[in-house]
Amino acid sequence: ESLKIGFLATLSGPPAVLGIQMRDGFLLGVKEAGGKLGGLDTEVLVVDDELKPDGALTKVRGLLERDKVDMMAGVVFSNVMMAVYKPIVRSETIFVGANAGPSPIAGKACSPYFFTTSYQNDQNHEAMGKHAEDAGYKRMIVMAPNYQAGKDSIAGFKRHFKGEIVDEIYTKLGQLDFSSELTKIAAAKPDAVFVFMPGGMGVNLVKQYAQAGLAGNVPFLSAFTVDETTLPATKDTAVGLLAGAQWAPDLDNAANKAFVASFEEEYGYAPSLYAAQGYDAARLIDGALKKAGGKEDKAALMAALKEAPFESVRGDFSFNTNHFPIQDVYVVKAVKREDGKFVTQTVEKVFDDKVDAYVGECRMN
Amino acid sequence: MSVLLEVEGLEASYGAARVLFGMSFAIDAGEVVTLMGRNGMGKTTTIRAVMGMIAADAGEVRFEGQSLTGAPSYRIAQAGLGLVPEGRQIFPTLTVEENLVATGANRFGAAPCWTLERVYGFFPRLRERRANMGNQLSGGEQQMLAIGRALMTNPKLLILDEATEGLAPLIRREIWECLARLKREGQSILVVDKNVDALESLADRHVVVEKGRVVWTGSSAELKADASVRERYLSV
Amino acid sequence: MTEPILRLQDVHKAYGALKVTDHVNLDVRPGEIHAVIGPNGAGKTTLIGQISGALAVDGGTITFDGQDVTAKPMHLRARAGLSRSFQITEILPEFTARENVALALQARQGHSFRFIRNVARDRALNEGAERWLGELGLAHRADTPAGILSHGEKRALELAISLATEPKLLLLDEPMAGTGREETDRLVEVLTGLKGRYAMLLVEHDMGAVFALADRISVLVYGRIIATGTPEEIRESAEVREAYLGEEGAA
Amino acid sequence: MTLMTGSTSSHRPSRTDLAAVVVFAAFALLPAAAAAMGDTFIVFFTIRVMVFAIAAVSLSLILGQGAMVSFGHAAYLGLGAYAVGILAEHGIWDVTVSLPVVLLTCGLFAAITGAISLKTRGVYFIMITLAFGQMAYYTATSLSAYGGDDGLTMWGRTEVFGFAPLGDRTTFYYVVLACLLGVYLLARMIVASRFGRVLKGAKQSEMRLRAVGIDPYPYRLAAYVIAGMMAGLAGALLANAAEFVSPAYMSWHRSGELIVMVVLGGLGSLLGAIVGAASFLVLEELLSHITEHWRLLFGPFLILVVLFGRGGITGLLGKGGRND
Amino acid sequence: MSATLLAVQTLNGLQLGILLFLIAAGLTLVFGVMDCINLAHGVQYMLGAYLAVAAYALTGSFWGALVLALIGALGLGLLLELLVFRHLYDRDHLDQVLATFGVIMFLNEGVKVVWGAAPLSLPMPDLLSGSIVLMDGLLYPVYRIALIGAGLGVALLLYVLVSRTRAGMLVRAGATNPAMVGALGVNIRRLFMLVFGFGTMLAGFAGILAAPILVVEPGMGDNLLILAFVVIVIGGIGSIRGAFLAALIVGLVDTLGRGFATDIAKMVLSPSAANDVGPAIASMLIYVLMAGVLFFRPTGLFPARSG
Ligand SMILES: Nc1ncnc2c1ncn2[C@@H]1O[C@H](COP(=O)(O)OP(=O)(O)OP(=O)(O)O)[C@@H](O)[C@H]1O
Ligand SMILES: Nc1ncnc2c1ncn2[C@@H]1O[C@H](COP(=O)(O)OP(=O)(O)OP(=O)(O)O)[C@@H](O)[C@H]1O
Ligand SMILES: [Mg+2]
Ligand SMILES: [Mg+2]
Repeated sequence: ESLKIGFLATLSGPPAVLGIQMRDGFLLGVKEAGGKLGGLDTEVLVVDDELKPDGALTKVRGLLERDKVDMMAGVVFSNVMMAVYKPIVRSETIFVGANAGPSPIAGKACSPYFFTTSYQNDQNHEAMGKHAEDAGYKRMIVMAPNYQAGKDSIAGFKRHFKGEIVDEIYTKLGQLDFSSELTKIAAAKPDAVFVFMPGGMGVNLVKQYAQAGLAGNVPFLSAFTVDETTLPATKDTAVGLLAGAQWAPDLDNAANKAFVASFEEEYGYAPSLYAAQGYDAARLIDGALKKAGGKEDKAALMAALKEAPFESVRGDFSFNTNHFPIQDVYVVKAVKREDGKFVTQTVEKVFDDKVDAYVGECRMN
Repeated sequence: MSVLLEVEGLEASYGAARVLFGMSFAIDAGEVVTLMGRNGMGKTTTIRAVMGMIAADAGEVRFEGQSLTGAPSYRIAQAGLGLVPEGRQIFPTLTVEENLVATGANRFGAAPCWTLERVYGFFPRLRERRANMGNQLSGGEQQMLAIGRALMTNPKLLILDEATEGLAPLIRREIWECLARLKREGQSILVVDKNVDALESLADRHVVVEKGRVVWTGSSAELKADASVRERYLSV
Repeated sequence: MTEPILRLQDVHKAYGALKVTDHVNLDVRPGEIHAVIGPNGAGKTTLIGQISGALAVDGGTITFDGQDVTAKPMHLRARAGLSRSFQITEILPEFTARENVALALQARQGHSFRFIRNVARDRALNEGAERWLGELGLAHRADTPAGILSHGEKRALELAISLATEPKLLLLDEPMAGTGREETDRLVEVLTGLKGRYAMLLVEHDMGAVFALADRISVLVYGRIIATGTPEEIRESAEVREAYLGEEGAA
Repeated sequence: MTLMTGSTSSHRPSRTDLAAVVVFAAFALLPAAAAAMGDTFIVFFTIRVMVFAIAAVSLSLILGQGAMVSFGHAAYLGLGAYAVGILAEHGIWDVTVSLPVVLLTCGLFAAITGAISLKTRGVYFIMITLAFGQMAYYTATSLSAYGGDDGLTMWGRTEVFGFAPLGDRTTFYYVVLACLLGVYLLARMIVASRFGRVLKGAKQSEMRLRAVGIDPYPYRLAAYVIAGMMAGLAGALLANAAEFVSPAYMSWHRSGELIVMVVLGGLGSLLGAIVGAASFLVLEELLSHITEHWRLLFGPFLILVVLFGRGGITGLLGKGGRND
Repeated sequence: MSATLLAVQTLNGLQLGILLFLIAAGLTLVFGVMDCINLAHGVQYMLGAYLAVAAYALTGSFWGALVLALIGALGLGLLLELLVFRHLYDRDHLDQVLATFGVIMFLNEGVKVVWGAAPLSLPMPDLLSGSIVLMDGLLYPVYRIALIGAGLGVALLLYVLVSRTRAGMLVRAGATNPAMVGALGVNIRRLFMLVFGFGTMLAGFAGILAAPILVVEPGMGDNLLILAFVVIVIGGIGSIRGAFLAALIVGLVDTLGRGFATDIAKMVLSPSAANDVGPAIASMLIYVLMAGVLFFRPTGLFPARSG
């Protein structure tokens, strides 16, 4: 008996690094299981979605109909997730997400076939909102690219931050130069800023933030901006900046220590939360298959998945009724490790067993 | 007198359509030769093939004894051929003055060499319009510019393809006079022009082309005398 | 006296300090061939451009067929019966010679918002086109893409297109330039044949053709008309000789 | 350059006619063949190919015939898709409403942007159409009510009087094929008509057209609007095929790909546009199965097509036939 | 909106403009003057940055990296010219689009294969890493001043090269009629090759200079390519002066739009609507600008080439 998994990830264009991390994490999980998840010979068909929703959909159809995969996994971006979600769950194929967690899927449109080892999109932003509130910041500027995830992030941040938002800045997607925004920040002198600037935008912003002399003066809170995918480029300029994350390489549990060590050994670079999520996805599938005794009984497998029978690299991990994780969320900080690599490090735990905001809308139990 | 340009058995085509079927003629140093023939007979094509602007299928082109067959056209021009092309082909995005100096050269140290001043002296109209873009010139002005541009390369052999098209009678006459003067200075010239009468007094020899072949060659006197050639090939 | 078909009053235009047409007054009578001659750069092509509508005038009025067309765009003037040929050949190089002329015929028939019938099979257009090509000695070239015709043939095609619009007034900008002896003779013959049918404004440096064809000649020098008259009068004028003709007029 | 389909005066079926019959016969037979092989995916995939072929034909109509290189053509794809998707979001599924709305929206957008863009030529035209495409794109991304950048999922397909024939894949397939055939034939007819001759003439010399009494502007604009509506139809079909609508349909990358499809197939040939769209998508699909770095192969392939095949793929295939 | 803020934003805009010009400069030469639609300009810019990162790893010095990467970019340009571009000059613009699209695909992927997908960076040279106080709480990096200097230098160099030298004349002439230039005794192929190589070097130069302030990642040139075209088209194809001014205008409009669009929208709309509309407008502002300019001046601000 064998197992075929279709793994969809963005592997081209500037955000390819996220997809590559996620894929590498997943493949590491498969490899550690000796190439046999749940004891089944596992074949992973990795497919590049090119960040084109309609193209991704075609590829998913191919995986479902032609390659007849048993399961689907992966997906970095929400817009791709939304495009492929319907055909996957309609075909009653189990999907184990490893990053994107858009709110409709957590809420109204939730499905018994969908599981994710990452988070609901808002979570890490919420953590920073809470952190800002706890830190006593009264006036803040928030900044995100002008697209749906950006707006969601700011909504998430505001959920727990009750102080004044002096300015909400929406930048262009893929923006290069932030001098205009930095000037605004310098002029408004907020207590702190919160930004969501994934990928290259984050690199540009972090560098320019430091160059404009703001780094030491206005605390920099972020999500998906300062992590192991961008630190190789920002290096020292990012050290000390804060981010919200549900995982960091230094989380103190055995599974994580083993993961980080073997990941760096295998690929030669530091894993980010994308890699951790990918890895957990493979481990989750492994655990559930073992528990259900194979892939044949789908109902049993789904029931098994729901129980999250695996050691997450996050330690404390369980599924909510909408199949999104209930997990702890931290504030992490960028640091330079002794070996010269730049990584994130936990500073404090903001939420214990955080539940996402949309689970109430999901009519599944 | 030494042979300057020799064309032997030149064949050329556009795509599948053969246009030249073994053109052969020669020009001696200091000679003025014309290519004559009706529209579409291959005069321009001959010139293009000699200049290396289209590839010849067969045949030889020699200049001062050196073979130029297959050479790129800049080499051929550098060997001393200066072209006034059909249809002017001045550079539209260059000013008049730039058109003249851009490709200007005096490769052989010609004694009374053509300079900007001399060209302007010859075509005062160009001096007036020196700062205008090439495509802002009138048709005749463009023609003057094309001639001036070729002269500025100080060639050993000047090739004029319909160089007086669209020029006013006065200017046209001045050009004939100028060519005569150049000839006296020893300049070799190959002319294509429909003004057979003017050419008869200017040129030493005439080459009549029909359907891509040379059908008649001879001196001006012979041409004048041979009414049948004039009638058959030139409809004069 | 009959009303002129074309009348220019005070037409002028300048590029910076250069007065290309300087208060030109000129008329063309029905059926007449009126030649405009003058040195290079005198403004003849500019004048044709202004009459045809390709260039705007700085001032003055152009009256065509009783209507003030000064402000009308080029295509409307063409539709009203003003057709021009170009000094620098302006043909459609990818079209065959036949298609070039057929398009002119199609334009003459009126609007072309017709999506249904295959125009290549339109007998009326094709035959009409071939007739004009025949008149100009291009019948054997009907299927040749215009772009690869020889220079002289292109010039003839240029004229065929203009003629095919069957205008009331034909503006000819150096139709003989670049054509060989034989073709020039043929053109003179064709134009002579059309004389009386169309009025023509002829710009030409080939004095043989001008004197053979023109009923009246105007001489344009530096944008100004310095003389208008019959061929004989012009030939006699010392001023014209000095400015333009040189010996040739006398010949 | 080829001298245009349909400009020959012979009544015999030309090479183009034969090729068209072959191409469409292949499309028509494909579902049966797929069923025989038990491959249902290829039917779905080919639907996508045909949808893009419609868009490519529409672009080819203005680009190949009229030299109007629209770098914003994907906007119509998106506009058509959004028209269907937004109507669906409000519970309106019927084709009798959605099709007219699609055509009207795209026609209107084309008329307005075309009226402005057609004042320019060449690269300026390319860039001004890009500008309008980008405006449409950014507008779509900021439509928070309809999912913004995340897109809009359609929980169904367009219906005809309450029936949902598109739910059946084979039916959907033939509907798309019929649309493609219709668009192709329409475009061919336009190209061969008097209108088409004006369009092709205007590409070569506007001055010449004006001089014989034709103002190219309204013809260009009409062609631009027709092409926009055709692409809108493709967009509506795309929305139905994906059951999802996203601003990504309108991004400039997509417009660029459409241009590449048309040029790859062979400029000036409508059938070439279909061939180009198909080869582009099929090659992408095949090569990406060979290696993750399939672009290392695809890039040089495109270069080689340009260097060795004047006139794109159809030029390569039809060498000697039509190309000299 | 205080006056200082406006002044600082204006400066930011001008500086972004100069950066844009720097990026567009190579393209002005190859596309504007030589008339070859070079979509690969963006990847040439990217390669400049990557070469610099690689060279920095070798030499450990920014200046060493600059020199090596420039040489590398030139070599790359000459190679590309030899393999691809020289066959494209006399081809239809759309053939150029297709072929250079292929070049983009190949090089973007190639970079990923060689250097990986993760973003990289190039440290700022120590000499230029200081900053000056621009406004209370805001520093202005000396490096950006150096960038402005480099932009002005390139602008001047290009202007002189194109409109004052014989090579410039020949390139302009060759763009419209290469056969004729050849027939007048100039080896236009070699000239084009050199100019193309120089254009690639300029693209690489921009990439190298941008690397310390912007991210170095695969595909980093794609969006910039579009911006570069926007700049050139607004300026008028072929005009260096036009490109320079257009770059400044685009930089200014973009920066001020980002700086003030939402605030202005808030004057007429509710804050949440303004947050929807403002950023959308700011994003499309340069396209609105381009459409507007072309509507009133269909060949750009300073049309240099007609016909
Ligand atoms: N680019 C081309 N492609 C195909 N055929 C061409 C091309 N140029 C010229 N021809 C053909 O080659 C033949 C010879 O043309 P060529 O221009 O040499 O004639 P010519 O003697 O110079 O005539 P003219 O006096 O009209 O200038 C003509 O039949 C012409 O149609
Ligand atoms: N766009 C322009 N800008 C500046 N000057 C121009 C422009 N167009 C034409 N000219 C100038 O206007 C003058 C008249 O040009 P025009 O073409 O009317 O002359 P022409 O009488 O037809 O001459 P030819 O007999 O040589 O054809 C010329 O000196 C020309 O240089
Ligand atoms: Mg000739
Ligand atoms: Mg003239």
